[in-house]
Amino acid sequence: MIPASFDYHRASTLQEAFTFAQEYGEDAKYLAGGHSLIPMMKLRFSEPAHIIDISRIQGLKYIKEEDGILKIGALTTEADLEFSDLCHDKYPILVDVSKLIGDPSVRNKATVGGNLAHGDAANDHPAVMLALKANIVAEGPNGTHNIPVDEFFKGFFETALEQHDILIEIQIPATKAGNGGAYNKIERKVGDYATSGVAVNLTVDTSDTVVDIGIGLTNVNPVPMRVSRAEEALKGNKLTQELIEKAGKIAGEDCSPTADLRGSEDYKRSITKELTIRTINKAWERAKASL
Amino acid sequence: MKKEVTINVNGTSYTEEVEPRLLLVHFIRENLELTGTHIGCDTSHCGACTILLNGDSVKSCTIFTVQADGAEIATVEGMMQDGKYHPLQEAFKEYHGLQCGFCTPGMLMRAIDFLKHNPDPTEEEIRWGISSNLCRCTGYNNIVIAIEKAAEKMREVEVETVA
Amino acid sequence: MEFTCKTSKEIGGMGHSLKRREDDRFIQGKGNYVDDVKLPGMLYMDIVRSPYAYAKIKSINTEKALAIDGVITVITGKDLEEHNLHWMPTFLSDTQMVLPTDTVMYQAQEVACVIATSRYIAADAVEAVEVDYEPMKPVMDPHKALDPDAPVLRTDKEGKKDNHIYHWENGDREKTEEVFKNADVVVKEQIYLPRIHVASIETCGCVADYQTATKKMTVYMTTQAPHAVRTVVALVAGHVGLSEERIRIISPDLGGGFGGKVPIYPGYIVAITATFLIGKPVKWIEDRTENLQADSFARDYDMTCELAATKEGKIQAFRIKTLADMGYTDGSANPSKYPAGMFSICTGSYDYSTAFAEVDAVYTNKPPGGIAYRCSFRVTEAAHAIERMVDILAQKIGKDPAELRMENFIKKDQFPYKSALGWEYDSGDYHAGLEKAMNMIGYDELRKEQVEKRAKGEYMGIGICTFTEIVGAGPSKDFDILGLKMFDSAEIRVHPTGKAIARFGTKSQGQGHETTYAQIIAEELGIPAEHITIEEGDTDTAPYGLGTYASRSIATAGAAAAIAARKLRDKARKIAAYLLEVSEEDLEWEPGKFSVKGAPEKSKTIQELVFAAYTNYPPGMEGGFEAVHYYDPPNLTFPSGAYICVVDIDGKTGAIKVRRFVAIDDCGNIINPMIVQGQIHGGLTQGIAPAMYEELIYDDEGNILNGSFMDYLVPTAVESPKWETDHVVTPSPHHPLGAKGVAESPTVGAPPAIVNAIVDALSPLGVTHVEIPVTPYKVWKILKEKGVVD
Amino acid sequence: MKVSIDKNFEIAQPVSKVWEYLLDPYKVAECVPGVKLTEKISETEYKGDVGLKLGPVNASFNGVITYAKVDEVAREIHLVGKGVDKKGKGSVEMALEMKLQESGNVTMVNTTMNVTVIGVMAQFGSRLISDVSDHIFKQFVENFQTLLAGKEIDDQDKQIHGGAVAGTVVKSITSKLTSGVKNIFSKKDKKEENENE
Repeated sequence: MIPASFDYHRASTLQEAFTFAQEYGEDAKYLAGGHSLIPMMKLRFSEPAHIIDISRIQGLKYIKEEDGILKIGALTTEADLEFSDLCHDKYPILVDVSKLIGDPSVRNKATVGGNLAHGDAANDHPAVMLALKANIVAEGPNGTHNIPVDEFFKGFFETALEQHDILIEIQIPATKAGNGGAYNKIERKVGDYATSGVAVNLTVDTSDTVVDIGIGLTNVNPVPMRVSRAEEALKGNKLTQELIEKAGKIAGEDCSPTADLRGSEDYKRSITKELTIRTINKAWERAKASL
Repeated sequence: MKKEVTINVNGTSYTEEVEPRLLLVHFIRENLELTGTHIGCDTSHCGACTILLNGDSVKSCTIFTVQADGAEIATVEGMMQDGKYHPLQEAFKEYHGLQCGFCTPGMLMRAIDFLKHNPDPTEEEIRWGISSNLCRCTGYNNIVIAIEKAAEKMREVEVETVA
Repeated sequence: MEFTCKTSKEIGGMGHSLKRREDDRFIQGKGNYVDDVKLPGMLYMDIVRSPYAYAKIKSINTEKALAIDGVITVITGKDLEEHNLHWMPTFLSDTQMVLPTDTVMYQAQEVACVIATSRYIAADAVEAVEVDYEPMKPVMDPHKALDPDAPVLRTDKEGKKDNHIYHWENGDREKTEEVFKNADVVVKEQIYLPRIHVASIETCGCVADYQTATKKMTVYMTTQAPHAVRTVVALVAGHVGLSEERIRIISPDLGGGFGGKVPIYPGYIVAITATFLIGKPVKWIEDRTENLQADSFARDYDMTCELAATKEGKIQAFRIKTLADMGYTDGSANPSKYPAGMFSICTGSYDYSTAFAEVDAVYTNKPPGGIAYRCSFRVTEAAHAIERMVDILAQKIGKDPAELRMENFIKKDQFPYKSALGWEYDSGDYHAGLEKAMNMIGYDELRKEQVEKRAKGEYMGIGICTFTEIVGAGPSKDFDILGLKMFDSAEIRVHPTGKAIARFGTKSQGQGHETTYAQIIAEELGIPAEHITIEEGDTDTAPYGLGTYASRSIATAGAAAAIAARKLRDKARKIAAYLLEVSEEDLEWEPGKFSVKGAPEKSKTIQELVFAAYTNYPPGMEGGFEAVHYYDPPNLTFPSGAYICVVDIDGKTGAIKVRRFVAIDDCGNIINPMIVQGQIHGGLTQGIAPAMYEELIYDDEGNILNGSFMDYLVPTAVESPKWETDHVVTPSPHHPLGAKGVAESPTVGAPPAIVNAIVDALSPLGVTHVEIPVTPYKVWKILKEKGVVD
Repeated sequence: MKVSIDKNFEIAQPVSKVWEYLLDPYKVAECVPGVKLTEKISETEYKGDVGLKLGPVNASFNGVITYAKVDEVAREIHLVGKGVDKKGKGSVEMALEMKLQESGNVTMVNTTMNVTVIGVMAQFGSRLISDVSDHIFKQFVENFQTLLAGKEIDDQDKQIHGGAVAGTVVKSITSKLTSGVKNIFSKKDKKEENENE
């Protein structure tokens, strides 16, 4: 498998990347880790005439808390998340998800920004960021803008990024007492896309009442989706297994999976329900532990 | 349009003009004639092409050579130091962690990176740790054992590695 | 009975876990695989493949491709037709297109080959070749292939009026019918083993190098059977001047084979043709997608199985009717006399005298093949059928499957045992094997745990498989491939200083022949194994042999090595008698030396005797120390195994966890225990793979839907459980070393053990059978059907 | 692989007008994302270029659109669009059967769309084909409604362009859940034939 020829441009600053992007327009593609784009190019499904390598742009690789916000630079690799002490201590959901993306070697190269910017509902970070109610920071030739994650996934393989935009940072409200998150997915084998994946970020008070909740789903909808109705069912209520079961049921109903080699639509709905129940419980366990 | 790249492989620096689309695995195998790094699947699933790029295990079939410009790369050919096997090489032989040998170089490179992050792993952790690499011959049992044993040895003695 | 080593560790004969000789180059990255071969002026070949499963080729326009700088030529079927090279024989005497002249018969079939100065240019040129197709509706379902109105696919065969390839049967139809009519209990099940692919991590390829000056063709090729390939190439291309003495096939290190590197693929022949026409070396290496889409498959047997028994569970008869989907040509490498291979082993490890088996094979629009997946000649299918049916019987009459097996096993003292379908099983102790497996896994405790789990609504299953394998093809009286008798060979040449080189007609793909063969010779001659170099895979130097597949190397070439070494030992005895001035009968052998009976101080080491063979041998004796043997086995060997598997199933999601897997194998005497254990581990993983993960999936339009590792699910270390292994040993009575062969046993035995465990777990729901691969999705569907999940 | 989609939708236009538009291949082509007619072969056959753009994926096809059945009395029309990948990777066929019914000032359109994909796209894109087909169909319906309403189709919507289409997906899901309005694009009515049984 050999990709078609292209011209290569390495940007050392965002500005330089925009200049290349504006010059080559539709014929250009940004390349960060490359683990979504390069396989497509090797299959010659994608034959961009110009590749703009943004992986060397300085200052886009970090995981830090600042002003009550967890900030993740877009060029942070999945492995960076997996081995981040900060994530281990305070954001286990990010460790959960990074450990389930691709495989260990893929995670050394694949970036969080790339995973999101690809706009593929089968990728794992979209669901997690929906659950975490993240804010996506994009920068383009005309400056920086914030995109709430709910507005980011506009459609099928389509994000709110403007043509020359580069996703530069993901912002997540910093974790606090009573907050716990978890991600899990069912996959046919290691490295596969999720048959279904569920991300839950939950905040409870000392009486187990849900103060805040985010639930996102992977690969059971054409577009990464939040299960709003399940969130509404839980929010403000005291958590019980019955309620969690109800939330799971809603997740199974509200997703819109497509049958493929992984299984039928019914199967995916059913396991989404079960996975939602289990993941809420896991998040709850963590939330209680943080109180 | 060709690009000039300078890449350090196993301690030797190489400067060459390459087509941007030249895959790193082909650069290593064909331009540098280091054929220990293999190609098994082309889609980044099998791990036969695993090398260390600035110390991290990566699949060189899914990286363009131009992306590695300025990088330090280690391949299986760089594992021996002063004519001596790396503990992982030794353990793979001792515990029969290979059969046809085709996945072995990639498996070894992956194991180096894995043990760097987790020098005292459980069996389960090793299994997840090498899940990036397919082996069709060994059934993995002995690879897992070899990595366990090598880790033991590496905890005892400081090993100079290519990484 | 355990094997005890007769040689010292220094000599390293049989029974020693010698570290492998080949490993040093592999762990240094210094193996030499086909894609590592680089020759001066080498060109690269890439292949244009058909997107359609069945289509007429209206035209091929190569203009744009030829215009690309660096493209040397594009070869089409029409070009080959000019030299009459467009068809070739398969190993089972069918015919196969090298490149099509008018019709493509499966998706990804080779349509044209581009030769260029680099891989990259060749890939560009493949996209630039314009082929105009007229697609036709493909025949994908083997059952529909036999419909009277199905299109006849092989119009190239004169007079062919349907898609039926062959009917093969064995056993007594009437008597079987009779037993079934009168039986207390009859169980019946439709069992389908889908298409799977070996997916060795190294794909196939070659470097073909024709030197016009010497008229010599050297081909470095991923082949498990280099000699057979040489003969076929000579048969295909002899008329253009490639006669057999001018062809040298070199099979360098192989990155796994498992049968997938037995067939001769069109790519090889086109590369050979290309170098012949151009006069420069041509390299062709397929990528994974090409490999999965077009190379030889395995299984695809749809079997209707019936077992008759008394109400107490005494098995009385077995009947099996099979439809085999061969794809567009019968590309299997079965012995001529047995088009369905050794399927007759389907009567299993049990003592009953009546059986009837039949197989009908059909053409469809799928790629050809038929055996390749670490399985000797349809034994996996046969074992799956009987081992499932025995469990179904146990379930039906409410008997523990272990007990039912124990009661029906052929007894140790019944060997040699003539099976209902005519094979003569050489040896075995099935009771001992199963008992050992049950003790090792703690069978009784597990059954107790299962009762408790079931009471709580949990799904835990215990699965047993006690299979009998049949390997070592085969005796020349009825085994041949394309007329070539299936013996194998060894040639041993010992140098004056007592160091040796031995060459074989087989070809290791990871089995460790360089170590094991040396151990056999060490065992017989007492020359330390480390002083014996083993060479395989070069047709110019090695004696003729049929190659390595179907667990046959130790059974055939291993025996040849032992006998050739014994010939040399006899010569050494003569020299010793001469040097020690005693008669041969007065000499005693111990590994490494002859000594005079009663006077052990009077002795000659093998090294001294070899040296004498070059310096001081008896008058009239031929000098040198060299022997060759072509071994024609008197019978096949019958390894066996008792496997037990424990699974836990998630009642909500259908997820299956293999908790434990114990494998007790009987492969006769063991040459290198470490290597044998490694073979079993690998084979078990290639058993769990089709049982739970792998399957080639086609749709009605002829698309293969999972032609890459993205969807063809080869297990990683996470999916593969920790294997627990041990042995019982019943030596083969007719093999010179008492060995039987082992590599394919675990692939044969693991799938039924796993399926039996899964069915056992689900049996409270009334489940009696599940088709492989048993995925969580399939289990979920059962749970849903039974109302366990919604 | 084959995906079959059955859909009913309403157009707030009289049946005669809808029928007239459907008979005009250039109008139909304008509504199908990525399609551009280039040549009339006969009264019922037209050649065209088809471009598909999805995320980083680009494909282009040589297409032929055929009016396979035109039954004015029954108001039934069968359109078949065939595209052969320009680089030999395979082909796509889209068979669209539409039946119109007048009800008041509104035209009810009963549609069955069968999409058959052969070649590399079926092998690697199987997880996406049914969603892509769904989107193309939705986009066609939206464009067709726009055109009938006498408005210009947005240039972007002439391509297979996730944005607008998926917007409707998100909206329709929301509407399904919150107001209980019948979602015309509900996936329930889609038959899958690629499911691995």
